[in-house]
Amino acid sequence: MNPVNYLYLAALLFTIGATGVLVRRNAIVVFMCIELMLNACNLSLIAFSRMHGNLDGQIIAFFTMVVAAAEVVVGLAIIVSLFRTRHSASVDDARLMKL
Amino acid sequence: MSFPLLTATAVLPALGAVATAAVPAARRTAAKWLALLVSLATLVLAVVVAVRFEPGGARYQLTETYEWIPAFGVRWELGVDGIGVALMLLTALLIPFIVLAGWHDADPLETRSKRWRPTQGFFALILMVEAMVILSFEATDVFLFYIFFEAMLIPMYFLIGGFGDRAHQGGEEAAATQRSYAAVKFLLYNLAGGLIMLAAVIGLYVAAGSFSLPDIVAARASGELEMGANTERLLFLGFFFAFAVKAPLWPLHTWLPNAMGEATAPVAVLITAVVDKVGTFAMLRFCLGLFPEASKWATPVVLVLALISIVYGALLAVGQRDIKRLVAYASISHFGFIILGIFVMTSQGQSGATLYMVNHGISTAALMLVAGFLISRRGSRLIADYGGVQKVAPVLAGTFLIGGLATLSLPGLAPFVSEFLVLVGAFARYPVVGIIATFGIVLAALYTLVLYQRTMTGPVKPELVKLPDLRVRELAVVAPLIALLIFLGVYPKPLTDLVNPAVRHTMSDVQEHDPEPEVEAAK
Amino acid sequence: MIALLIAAPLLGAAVLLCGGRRLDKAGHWIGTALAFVSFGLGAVLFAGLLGRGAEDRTLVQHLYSWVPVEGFQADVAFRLDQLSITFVLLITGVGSLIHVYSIGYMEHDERRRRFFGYLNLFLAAMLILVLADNYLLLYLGWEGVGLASYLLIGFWQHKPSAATAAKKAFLVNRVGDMGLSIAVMLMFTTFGTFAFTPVLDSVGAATSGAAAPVGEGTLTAIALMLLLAACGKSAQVPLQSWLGDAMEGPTPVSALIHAATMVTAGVYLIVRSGAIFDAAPDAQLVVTVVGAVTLIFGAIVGCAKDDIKKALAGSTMSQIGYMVLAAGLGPIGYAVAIMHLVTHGFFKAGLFLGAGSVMHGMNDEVDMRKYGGLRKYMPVTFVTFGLGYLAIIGFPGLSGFFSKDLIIEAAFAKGGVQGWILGTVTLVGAGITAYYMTRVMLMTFFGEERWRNLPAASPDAPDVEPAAGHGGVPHPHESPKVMTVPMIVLAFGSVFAGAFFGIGERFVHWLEPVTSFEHGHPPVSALTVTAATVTVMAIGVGLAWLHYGRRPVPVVAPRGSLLTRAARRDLYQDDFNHVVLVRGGEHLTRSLVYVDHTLVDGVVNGTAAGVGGLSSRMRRLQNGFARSYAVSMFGGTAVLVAATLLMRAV
Amino acid sequence: MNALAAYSTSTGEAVQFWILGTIAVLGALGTVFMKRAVHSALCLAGTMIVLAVFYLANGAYFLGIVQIVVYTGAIMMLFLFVVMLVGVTAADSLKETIRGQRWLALLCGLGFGALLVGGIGNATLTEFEGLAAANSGGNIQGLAALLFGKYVFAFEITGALLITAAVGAMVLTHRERTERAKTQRELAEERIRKGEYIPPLPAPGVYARHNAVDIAGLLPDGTPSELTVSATLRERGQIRDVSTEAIADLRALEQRSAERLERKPLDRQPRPGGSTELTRAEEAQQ
Repeated sequence: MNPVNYLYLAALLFTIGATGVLVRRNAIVVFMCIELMLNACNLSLIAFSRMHGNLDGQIIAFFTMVVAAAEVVVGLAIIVSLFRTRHSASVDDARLMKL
Repeated sequence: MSFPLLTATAVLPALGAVATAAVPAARRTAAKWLALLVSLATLVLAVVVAVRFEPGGARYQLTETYEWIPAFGVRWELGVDGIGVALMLLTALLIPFIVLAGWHDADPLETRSKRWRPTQGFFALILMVEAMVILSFEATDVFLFYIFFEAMLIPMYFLIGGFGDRAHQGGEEAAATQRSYAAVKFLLYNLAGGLIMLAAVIGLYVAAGSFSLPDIVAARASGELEMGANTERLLFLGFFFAFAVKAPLWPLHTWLPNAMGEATAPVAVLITAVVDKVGTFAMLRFCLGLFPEASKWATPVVLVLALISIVYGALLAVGQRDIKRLVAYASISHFGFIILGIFVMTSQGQSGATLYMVNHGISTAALMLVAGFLISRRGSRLIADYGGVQKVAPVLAGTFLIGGLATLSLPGLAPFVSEFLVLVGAFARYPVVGIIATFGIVLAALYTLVLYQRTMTGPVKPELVKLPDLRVRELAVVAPLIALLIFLGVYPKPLTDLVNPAVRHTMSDVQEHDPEPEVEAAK
Repeated sequence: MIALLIAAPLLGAAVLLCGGRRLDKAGHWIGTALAFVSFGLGAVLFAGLLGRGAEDRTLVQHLYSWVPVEGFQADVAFRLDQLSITFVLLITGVGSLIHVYSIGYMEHDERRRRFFGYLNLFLAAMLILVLADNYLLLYLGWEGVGLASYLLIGFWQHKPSAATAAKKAFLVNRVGDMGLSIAVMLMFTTFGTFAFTPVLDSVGAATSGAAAPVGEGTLTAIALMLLLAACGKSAQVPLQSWLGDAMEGPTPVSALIHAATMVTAGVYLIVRSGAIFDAAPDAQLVVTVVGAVTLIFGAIVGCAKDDIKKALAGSTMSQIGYMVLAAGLGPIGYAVAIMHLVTHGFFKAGLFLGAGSVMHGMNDEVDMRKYGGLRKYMPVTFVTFGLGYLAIIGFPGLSGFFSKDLIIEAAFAKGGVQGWILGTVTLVGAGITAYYMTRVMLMTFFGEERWRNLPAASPDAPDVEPAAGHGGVPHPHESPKVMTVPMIVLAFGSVFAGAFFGIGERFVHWLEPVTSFEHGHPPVSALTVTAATVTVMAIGVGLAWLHYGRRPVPVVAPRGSLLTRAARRDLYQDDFNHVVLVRGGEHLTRSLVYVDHTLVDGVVNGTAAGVGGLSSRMRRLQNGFARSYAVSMFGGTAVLVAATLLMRAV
Repeated sequence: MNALAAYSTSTGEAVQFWILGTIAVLGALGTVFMKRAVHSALCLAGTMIVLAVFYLANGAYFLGIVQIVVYTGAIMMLFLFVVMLVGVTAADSLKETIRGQRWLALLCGLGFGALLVGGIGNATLTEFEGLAAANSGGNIQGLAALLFGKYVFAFEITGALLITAAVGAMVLTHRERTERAKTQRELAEERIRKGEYIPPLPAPGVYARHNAVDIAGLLPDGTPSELTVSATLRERGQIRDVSTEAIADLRALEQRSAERLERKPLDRQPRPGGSTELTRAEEAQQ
């Protein structure tokens, strides 16, 4: 098997995640889909790391994880406070961008 | 390094603007006095500049150069030639009158209003405009000029949109709507022009590698800098469009009647007598200086547009029902003359155009400010609401008449000299153009006299019986302007001495010579 | 010295107009005094000129450089020579007399101070006009008198008719001014200057072949443009329409400006520019034609008007027609034209002052049909007016006889068919002059006293001056001394000036160095011409006597013949102007306003609306759903990736 | 041979890839399409564990473990907490409300995926170096060397980011009291003043079987009273209505007792004295 398949898998997962972001309304699920995309990226990074024979890709993946963690923390906090004020976790309900 | 006189002349009103804006809300009157003092001090500085300027000396004098954005070669580069000095003087001269004329224009409706700040804002904005305009007359760096050319739109926008006539036939609401319409129109027109100019400014930098006007002109003259004909024409069009909007030239004029109609009279004067002059000034300095060949290439079209402006503006002025709009259209006609004078490429035409800028500023200021006093008394801008004013307010009517006569270029008043020079200059090169333009003087008489007849003569309208005559403050505004009109009408030599050398330089920029007379007259 | 001449009335105008109410009491005295000062200075200068040799009588005073621009030098310089001093004396002399007269005439007007201010302004401007040493300065005076005329015609501004008349006068004059400015421009492009001496000299040099020739076309153009200017100022056809309306002004104004001085400025201009006209025979022909047409036109109009001032205005037009015609004849006519101008200044001013005096005594009634038999009540007025009348119809021995006779002779002397035609026209004109002037005389001073049994009021009288409407039957009375004395002085002038000037061709020789003079050779002898003139005059008087002396004059004007009706309406010229120019102009401006609003502005507003419409469409895309935006971002990313890949692939 | 080895992996890894890859894709699809957030979270957790295995397989030992511990362990649990907070049973409607959104999303997704796949396919990925050399000193040591050497600034900044995120989360979720908390006395007084509901709120669950908080107590006529359930659950709509169940049970009980007591089956004739509590409850149900 060619290890490039990992990249195909990563692309697939990424696309699925992106589509999920677009079609789901529940903010939590949207968030999970974003995590899925990040993970897909990580997978490709790690595959790259293996291809190039150095650890930089892994380092980047590591940073991605950290950033994702931070993002999740803040994002979920936002969701919670949104839910508190609006009693809904639907992204469509937050429509202040349209006047 | 000597004292940076030019910078100081511009920075003073700018600082004054900040200081005026910072005056506490309750001390309105102090703010007004401060603004007046600052404008007078600026006038003193401008006079010093004029005195220090030697008409026979170098082309640009009192120059200052500081590095500003070295990465793009943008420099704080100031310098004045005779034309710049003349227009700077005009600006510095008019602002005190504008301030004085607008003394009560931004007062709160309830006099006891403690937290009313727009008064300060009004005067601060006027001073800000003054600073910008003076800088645009001084800047010899194209980029620097562009910045002030555009930046003056911001205070002007607020002056037009924020302070209109108290009196409006459609009520306060309609006044506000039309005012904001006028302000937005003003802004959009000028921004559009400015953006195109920005593109041309960048293009110029690409083509010439410098923003410095004297450098580029010198390089072009010595042949070091070759510009393709097409490049030059495109750049010229970019610059010219912006200036034509500002000037304004037909068919880009429609913002002016709106803006002048809706703004208060002093602001209207600021627009037409001061700010618009930057447009015509820049045509003379930048269009002709930077792109002589393209200017000559465009001359036929520009002349036709100028002629249309002259006749069209005058005809429309005849058809107006609103005093201020009438003056606005008259100004369009006059700007046609100025542009005509610039582009006929004769010394007489260009000297005339420069004098015209100054004289038109003074005469329109006189006419418009008196009209403003009249309007503020009656609370209407419609000509039909007036009649017989001279019976009840003879001084007001008299000054209005003199302003009107100046507008129609009566010999003996300043605008005549300039208008005649423009006509002669035009006639010398293009007789037909000169003759058509001459029709403008008949039409000017028509709209002025019709206006005077309808408002000032005839039986007194019952609403006007108690109309007060000019007050001391108002007389203090008008009388010096009229005195100046008469003085410059009979003795324009100081001004022509200032302007002539600059015109000679411009003529050599475009490499044109005056047409020789057919016969050398017996001397 | 010359400058002082002008400065005196200018000072008066400035003081009186800026002085405010404090000067109301003394204003008229200041104005009059300064007019006399000016006259005195003029007399002194005249004496000085007399003391010099005939060829040495041109003084130029260069004050300062007015408009110095590259290649264009206009100076404030005055030129005193025989021609201008003649005018100076006429202007200041008649002007001073009329100042005196006005003291009485305007006594009850609360704005008398301003009236005198305007009069002084007029004097100053007129003096600048005649003393200027170049065409541009002349233009300054030219427009200055126009302004003064505007102010004075519209002096009773509260009357809409006066305001309209003033505006009309100014506008029609502006059309003429256009001609003057074009002429100046043409001179500038042709000669590089527009000072009198170089221009006229080089024209002379060019025509005599001493210098490079100037195209005759150019000279003709210059001459025609000057003629246009002259037409405007001197109320010649086709720009004559303003003069009749100008009678809305106070009568002294009509006398000074619209009879004696300003309207003759056109003649001055033509005579002054004689060299140019001499070099352009075509233009000269046009000048004579204009003069001849106006001569007849004015005379016909004068015959039909019932308003005494308008009848006199018609007469003025006609008389100036004579002068223009003479001026068009070239060197044989210039001096004669000026001579008629001066004598006309005396008698026409006298006539107007007389008319003013009549109006003064008749509650400012101007309709001659409501006069009649006034000689008993106003003897002084009657006598002075009568002398003026005799002068104007050319009664032998009086001044009009000399000057008019010379013009008729000169017209015949033009030679050829032209000469015969012009001569006949002038002769016929003399007859008509006699007719309408006799008519005026008879209707005013003779016949029954029609004013006694007038209907109580005449509310439909269109031209009632403001003091009118005291009601009741007027009580004709003689005017005060301050008014009659100037009339008497002018009557003296009307009687003796002609003889003084004419006998021995004194006047002609005085002017000769400036205008040049040559004797014409009329195809018939001078005596024949004189005889014919007198005959024609007698016929005119007789006809008028038949029409107005023998039978009573109806108070209400009869319908009259077609010609009478046309003449009452100024031969429909005003109607033509109204329909073609005013209406047409109104439509033009209105449609242009519409065009500006809908088309020019519409394009801009349309663009704005288009952008607005587009953006409101686009706004639907901005539905506020973050997911929707995310889709577009995602799509954008996809496009970017595709672009990158394609770039790679290429 | 050597070159070929670089192109391919061991068969074991291939098998593992195909099996686990399928699971990962299924998990991802589940994440997107599951109606309930809990299920989505679980699917995602599955995918992440699979990915962890892949990391390990690719020689990223440290990250594999971290993936399991941090991601699947901590982050996903955080998700679950929030899901619980928001309402675990709430099922989302998958009906699309924005016109065209789903199709556009699908189109973009497919297009993008195709582009990615195409891009990867196009890329000249000739060689796999393998991590043998890089990992020779131990994977963790290698990472550490990089992390504290080359990437030390990024690492520090990441630390700052984490701190910021923690503070941010606290700030976001913390509710500032804008006024003093009311004392019990004030609350009581307020309630009396309003006069809306003066007695204490009823306790939930009137039946012993159902003393869970989400079951509304029944009023005497058998209708459930929402007042008995806590406000949070009410807002989430998570009240379990057991009245039907209870009535059915009651009826069954009555039936059974009637059979045992050999009573006649209940006649449905309304008695003149009025209906029983039960029948009224039934009517209310209908």
